[in-house]
Amino acid sequence: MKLTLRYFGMIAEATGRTEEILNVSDQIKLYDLKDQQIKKYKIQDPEAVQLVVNQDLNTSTVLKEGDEIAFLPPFAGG
Amino acid sequence: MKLTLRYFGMIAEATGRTEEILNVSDQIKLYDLKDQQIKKYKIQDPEAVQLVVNQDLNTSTVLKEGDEIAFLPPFAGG
Amino acid sequence: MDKKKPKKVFVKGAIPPEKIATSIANHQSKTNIGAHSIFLGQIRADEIDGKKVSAIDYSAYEEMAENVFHEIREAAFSKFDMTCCHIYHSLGQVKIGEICLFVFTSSAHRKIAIEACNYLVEEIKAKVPIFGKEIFEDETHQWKVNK
Amino acid sequence: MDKKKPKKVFVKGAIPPEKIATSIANHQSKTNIGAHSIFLGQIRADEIDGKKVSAIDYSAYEEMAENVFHEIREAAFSKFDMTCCHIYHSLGQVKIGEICLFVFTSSAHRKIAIEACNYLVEEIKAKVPIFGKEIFEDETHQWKVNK
Repeated sequence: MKLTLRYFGMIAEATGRTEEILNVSDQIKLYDLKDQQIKKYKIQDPEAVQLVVNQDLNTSTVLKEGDEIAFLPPFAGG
Repeated sequence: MKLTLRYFGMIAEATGRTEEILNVSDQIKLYDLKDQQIKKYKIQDPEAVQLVVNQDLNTSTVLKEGDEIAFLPPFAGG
Repeated sequence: MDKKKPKKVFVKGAIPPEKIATSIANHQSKTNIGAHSIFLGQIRADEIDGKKVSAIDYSAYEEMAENVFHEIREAAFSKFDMTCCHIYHSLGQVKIGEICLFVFTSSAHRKIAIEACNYLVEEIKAKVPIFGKEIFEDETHQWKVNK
Repeated sequence: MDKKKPKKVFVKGAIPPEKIATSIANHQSKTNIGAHSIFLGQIRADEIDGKKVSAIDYSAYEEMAENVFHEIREAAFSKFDMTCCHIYHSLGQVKIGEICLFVFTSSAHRKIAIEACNYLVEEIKAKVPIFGKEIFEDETHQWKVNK
């Protein structure tokens, strides 16, 4: 299935892009996706990276075709 | 001795003046002065009237020549 | 900072919004500030026994009030690590919808600015000899008392 | 009041003091308001390892952030008896001394306006996906993290 990945702040800096479309196995879980991308881009401090599916913080770990997964670094509003 | 009395807000409304100079006995105490003026001008709700000598809230009850005594109604700043 | 300079608090009539903008702009050169907290008192069109307030006419024991304002500011500076602190209060008539009190605190961090501002507002309400005549639309009046 | 209308929070660059004055002036017709509470975030010239911050470049997960802002406002309206509530946050570069956050609450009584404002500021800092790149005078940078 196809997923849209979005990167922000220091994560976008590490990945060198703000968005990419990935073709992945239908069985992939959210934490697998996280691990895979963290390793691929050598993202620092993975504990501080929060994944959000379709803009919903209270997200399930099961993914489906067309989902948008955002990789968010710590917030710094205000 | 001579004292300057100042009236504010609803008290000035009751006394019909904002200031007066009184000649009183040297032995007069602050609470006597209060009683006397409250009666003279029929000031309502005397419990709510606060007397301040020379702008100092932590005031003694002993008065001396030239003191300025303010009769203050409840505060309403802001 | 400007802790020691005694400042005049009272202004004649309502406090215009532009004065607030100017105060804020004046702090842009103080780059150790991270947070401002502002409190504004606005005149409410309260209805009392079927009569509507149209304005409040403020008076004060001015000399004492300026001293008390100064003491309150000093106490706030000793309690809170503020960078700046400004207070303005109206005297004379202020119409409904207009601003009669402007309290402005600044600090490196938000919690200090916010707590200092709250402290100042409560102290001002409780301790400053200011009196307010609520003027109704029919030109009768009653005296306001802080709760 | 204007509880239900979703509003755009993000503005490009710094929030000018005049915008704050205009917001205040726009509330003079709401004569049920007795108190306004305002919080402003200002960019600090922090010094980190001998290098001085000259600006913060804000970015956000915009679609999600606008939704979270909306939810925070709704929650504040259900918790506090506010008359009005406005939030503005900068995107893009904001220089030291300039304003990047403007939270504005209004109510009949001061305690409600003040508590609602504090609530909103804390919620915004904790829940809105906004990211800040601290730019140093030598054009290097580091990423800001809220405490």
